[in-house]
Amino acid sequence: MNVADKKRLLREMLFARRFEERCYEAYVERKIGGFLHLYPGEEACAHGVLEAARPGHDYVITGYRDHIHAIKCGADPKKVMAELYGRETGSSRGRGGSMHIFDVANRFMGGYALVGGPFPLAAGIGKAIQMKGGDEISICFLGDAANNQGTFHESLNMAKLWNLPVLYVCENNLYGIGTRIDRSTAVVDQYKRVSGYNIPSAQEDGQDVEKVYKAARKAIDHVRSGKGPYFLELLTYRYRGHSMSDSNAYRAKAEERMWSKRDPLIILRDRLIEDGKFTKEEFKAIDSDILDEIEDEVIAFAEQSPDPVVADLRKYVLAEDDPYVNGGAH
Amino acid sequence: MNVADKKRLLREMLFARRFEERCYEAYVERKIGGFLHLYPGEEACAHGVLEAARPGHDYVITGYRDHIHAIKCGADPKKVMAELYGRETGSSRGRGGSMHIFDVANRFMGGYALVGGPFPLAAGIGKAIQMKGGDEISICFLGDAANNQGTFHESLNMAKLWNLPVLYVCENNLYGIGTRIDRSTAVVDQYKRVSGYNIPSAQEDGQDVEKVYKAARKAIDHVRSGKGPYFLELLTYRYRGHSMSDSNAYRAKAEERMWSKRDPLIILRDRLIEDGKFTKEEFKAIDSDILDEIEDEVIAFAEQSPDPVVADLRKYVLAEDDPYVNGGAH
Amino acid sequence: MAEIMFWEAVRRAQDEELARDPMVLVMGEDVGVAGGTYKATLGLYDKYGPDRVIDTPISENGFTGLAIGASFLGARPVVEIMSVNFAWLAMDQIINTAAKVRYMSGGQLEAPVVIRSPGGTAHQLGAQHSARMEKVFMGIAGLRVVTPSNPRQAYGLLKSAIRCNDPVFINEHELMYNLKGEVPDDEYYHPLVGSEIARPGRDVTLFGYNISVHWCLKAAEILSRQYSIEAEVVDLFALKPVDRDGIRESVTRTHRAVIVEEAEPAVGVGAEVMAIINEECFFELDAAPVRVSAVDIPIPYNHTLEKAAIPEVDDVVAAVKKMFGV
Amino acid sequence: MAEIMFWEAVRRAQDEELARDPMVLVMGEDVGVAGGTYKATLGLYDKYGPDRVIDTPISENGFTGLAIGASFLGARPVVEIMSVNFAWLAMDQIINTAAKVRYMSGGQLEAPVVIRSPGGTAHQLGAQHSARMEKVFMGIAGLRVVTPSNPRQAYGLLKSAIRCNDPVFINEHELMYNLKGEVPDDEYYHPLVGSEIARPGRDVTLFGYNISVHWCLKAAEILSRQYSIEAEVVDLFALKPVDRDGIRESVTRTHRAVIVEEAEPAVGVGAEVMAIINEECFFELDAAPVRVSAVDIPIPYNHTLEKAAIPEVDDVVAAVKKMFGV
Ligand SMILES: Cc1ncc(C[n+]2csc(CCOP(=O)(O)OP(=O)(O)O)c2C)c(N)n1
Ligand SMILES: Cc1ncc(C[n+]2csc(CCOP(=O)(O)OP(=O)(O)O)c2C)c(N)n1
Ligand SMILES: [Mg+2]
Ligand SMILES: [Mg+2]
Repeated sequence: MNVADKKRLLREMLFARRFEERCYEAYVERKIGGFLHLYPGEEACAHGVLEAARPGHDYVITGYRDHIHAIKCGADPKKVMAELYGRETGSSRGRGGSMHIFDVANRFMGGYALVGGPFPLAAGIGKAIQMKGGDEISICFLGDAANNQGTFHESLNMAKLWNLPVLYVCENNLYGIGTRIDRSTAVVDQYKRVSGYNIPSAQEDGQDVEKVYKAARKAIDHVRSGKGPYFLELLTYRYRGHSMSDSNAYRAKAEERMWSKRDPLIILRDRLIEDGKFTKEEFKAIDSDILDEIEDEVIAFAEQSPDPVVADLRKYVLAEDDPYVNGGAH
Repeated sequence: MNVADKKRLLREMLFARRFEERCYEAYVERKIGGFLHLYPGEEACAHGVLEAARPGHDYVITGYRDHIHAIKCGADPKKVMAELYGRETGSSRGRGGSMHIFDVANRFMGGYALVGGPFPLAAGIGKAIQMKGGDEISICFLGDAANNQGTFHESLNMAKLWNLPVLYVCENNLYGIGTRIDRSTAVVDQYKRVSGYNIPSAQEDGQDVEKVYKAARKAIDHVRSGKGPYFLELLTYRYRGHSMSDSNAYRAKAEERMWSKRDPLIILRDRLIEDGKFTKEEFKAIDSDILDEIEDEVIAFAEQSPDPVVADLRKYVLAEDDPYVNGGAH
Repeated sequence: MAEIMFWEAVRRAQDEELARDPMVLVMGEDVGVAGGTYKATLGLYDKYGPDRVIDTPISENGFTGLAIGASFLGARPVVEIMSVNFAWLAMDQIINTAAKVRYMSGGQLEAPVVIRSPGGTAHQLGAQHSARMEKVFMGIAGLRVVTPSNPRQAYGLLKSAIRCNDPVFINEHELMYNLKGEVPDDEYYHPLVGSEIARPGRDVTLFGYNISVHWCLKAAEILSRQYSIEAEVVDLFALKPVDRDGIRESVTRTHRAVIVEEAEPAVGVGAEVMAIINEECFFELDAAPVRVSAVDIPIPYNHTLEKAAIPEVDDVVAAVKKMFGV
Repeated sequence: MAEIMFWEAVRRAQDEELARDPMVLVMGEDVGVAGGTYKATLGLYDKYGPDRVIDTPISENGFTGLAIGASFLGARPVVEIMSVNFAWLAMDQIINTAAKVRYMSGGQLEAPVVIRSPGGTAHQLGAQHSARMEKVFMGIAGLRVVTPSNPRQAYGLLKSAIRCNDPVFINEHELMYNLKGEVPDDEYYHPLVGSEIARPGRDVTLFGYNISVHWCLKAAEILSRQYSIEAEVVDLFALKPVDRDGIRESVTRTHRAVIVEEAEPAVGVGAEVMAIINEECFFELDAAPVRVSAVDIPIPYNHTLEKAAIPEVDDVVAAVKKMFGV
């Protein structure tokens, strides 16, 4: 990664941070409804992995904490925000909401709200890639607690059995809602849990985007070269509660402080500064740029977009005018 | 194991073999209906493990291939046969059939027909034992192919997390119906698949009942002493098709011949003979005894027993006269 | 008689039963340290410890099966499934094991497990968090299904469900946990069968359950005030077995029936109640019975669409007005 | 037009579609080397290879989810679930993903997956192998549900299901795979909506689907011969969406309705059809509509009990006789 790349990445991560913080505000203002799961603290995971992948070419799927993954895949932040506002211009036309961002044109195959649901879907995407014969890979992001779902076991077995091009990325933020990992999981090192599937795996610091990038490169090379699935565990931390209705009361303040010292933005920023490539002033300027962009473009777009019309309520339930519903077109 | 024990075990296994063969005939004669899964070839598994356990004290649960496990737990073979005949005197009053033998008085907690279903049930039995504070253990027998079900993963994680007294026994007969293990499972050594749960495990020859007994002793000591779950894999082979509707066409004859040379009865018999403790004549005499017993007692009982009456059709759906259904007994 | 919230009623029932019987246990995701997503287990972890108030891994089929297995030995587990949508993952154990084990063992085993879960359309939770599954459970032989409409029922039904020897599914509602209502100060076990006349009337019966009872009551008010139509509101707190007698008796009095359900109509509670009316008292009917149900679509996120997708008080009023031609 | 067996019809449809389109694939337990429990995939493994005719591990939720994921990219998987009872394990992916993904993505993604499964009460398979789940699928928005009663439908519905862009659940029946019937020699796509009048009549409509169509036809023969009652038999091969117009039109002609289902009545197909009749043409009815259904219990193993638990031709005849007071 050269300096320009690093600066770009820093800007993207800062944008992600500010985007999510703005979502928080919009939720408090009741512009956004439903469940809202934010990503601050974990930015280096999605950014490091997807920087090493080919967004728009590779397929990406994840859970409900999905805004930033979508944006890094190429989704327009305006449309993502509009989705959170429930607008017709939203990435899922206002039907999905925060947990269901989709941008299929950019091969972001969606956020899903059932924990563990994406594991087999990602394997299936891998299967279809294999059938079509392309060099795309399927990337599945999921949390640490999701690994306790039976679909994890079933999917990893099938992925290895059929050598599907799937990269599983575990964003291990140490908690599933309010339950600390060691209270739900017999083996807390997630990369060790795949030993029963003969799938190569690694654990990496999820706060250092360069390290994530390097680990992901290795993983992706493996998968793209046809060697089958790979499992990458990233150690990270979410700053906020699980969702907006969660107060984080179950976490020790000392633990939170410890992690806030390992902020992925600060780590990258300070490294650039130490290397003499960057200044705090530049950083502030970028930040203020981003804040303006979010306000003037992203939020403005969402605010000004129309709601879906009730007349369209029954749209998108079934395919429209599918000839085979009536017995084919002959 | 002393010589008397070995002779008794041999007799029990021979009884098991003849019992199952007689079921086969009864099925062909249409006395038994539904699905019928037989155990010939695998006798050393149930017998070796349960010889090391305390049947009637420890809890046992398994899948649909369950007659012999029930009998070894203490179920009356007459009642098991009557169940296969669908009689009111059957172990499940004719309601269950071959796949659902129950003998709760002997703590045989049943045969279940959903592959993978018993994994969590066995963990739950372990949980209840823990709550009650006894020294019983929970023993769950299941096949190799069952380990691909998500419940395997979920149950093993919970069993270890809460250190439940559960012994999982995998009867690895290399096939799930017509699918050979390496065609369904990325890691074929089943005892290796539990590495992701931090559960001790072992693999043993499932055709040698003495070896099974020894491996099971070690496993059971571990579990009974409060150290948590254990996973024991036994390598075995079923002689017949998966069920009566299966012709075994997918297996190589050479493979079948190879395994028939490792017959668990012959291994034990010949060892006793070699040791000068037993003769072929004695074996034949026992066999003829057993055949008579099965015909004159077991089959006769089943034949002569009455069917359930249609008036009882709605019995056993819900609890009878449960006071709390009407708001308690005060 | 104190006024308490719905969640407090659920909490109190569990607290009392945990205290009474060491074989009672509470299990589910975040029911322990966090006290439950809707506070229904608040404080119980501190009081009864991690072995009896158990935070489970995210393994719905696994921990539900574990609870069922424990119940075989006399444990009385209360399983919270955080949202009923996740129950799809546990249906195998609930239906294939809990609902069938008594029958297929010829009465030797029983599974006295309670599964409680919020199962309604809350606010903008989207398609994967808005399923209403009571209709599915209601179709399963070997299960009991109840669905409280107020704190008194929530408390009393859960108490009885814990003590009853059958598997019981309790359908709660995300939007009702903060609902206030009177609950007897003395311990109280509510029947798991029957129905309650929430408001007597003579002109038409409005059948509701859970949240739709409240819509029915409000509609009945409006109908009485504005149109002098006196609606009887029948609260079907028990869905399986459902109160055939109560349904027949009310319709025999009023000769008209409207069934109000938050769920989509297809193969739902409304259809079943309508079928029962047809079977029990068809010739008592002065008008075609009517269902007021959701639109048959996955629930959308957008607030306006969501509101349009599920029925509300006005829809109940409109259905009755149409029936009376007013 | 050749007479072939039901399983051959299913096999032929898959064979043709596998040949036509390299994105079609067939998956399930033992569908490959073994050719399928009911032979519905016999020989396809040899013809199309292990990558397209796939023996899966016993991981119902996993491989169904995998099929759905593959369908996102244009694959057209036909998933066989060996027995519908095992579908309880896969409901999460079928309902939470396949049925909802089009809606919650605002139309961006679709899941053109076919799930076929035998779902009836066969002979003495016991409680865990005798579930009839069509009523559950019929209640899910976003799915199509069809259920063939003969080889022609089995062939043509599966062909259309594979090509259709919606997820389709096909409910087959263990006891019908050896049923013979004519199937057009030319390729043929059957509509996924509508109903068929299997026998015209004027006095009463017998609604059936899948195996119960045959009971209805036999009952109609007896009724005609012995009681001069001319029953119309309507074959509801499509359960979701169900043919409201067809139901109304037939009842408007005959003024009487009996719905025959192999399943237990509670919240079933019969209830839904009855509700539709009430909604569509209540005042056309000359008699209360009737359901002929199974007894509401888990299915027993014993043959006599099993027979007593599920309806048969005589029960249909008896229901009609009672309706006519003969
Ligand atoms: C099947 C299912 N069970 C439970 C939930 C409720 N739930 C939502 S997120 C979550 C915790 C997931 O934690 P993890 O996988 O670590 O991801 P994180 O939120 O930490 O990113 C739970 C229990 C759900 N959405 N789906
Ligand atoms: C959930 C579920 N899926 C599929 C089946 C069908 N089925 C019954 S036995 C079996 C194979 C099981 O093999 P294994 O676990 O190795 O046990 P074995 O029969 O070899 O003893 C299958 C696929 C089932 N009964 N339940
Ligand atoms: Mg986490
Ligand atoms: Mg096997």
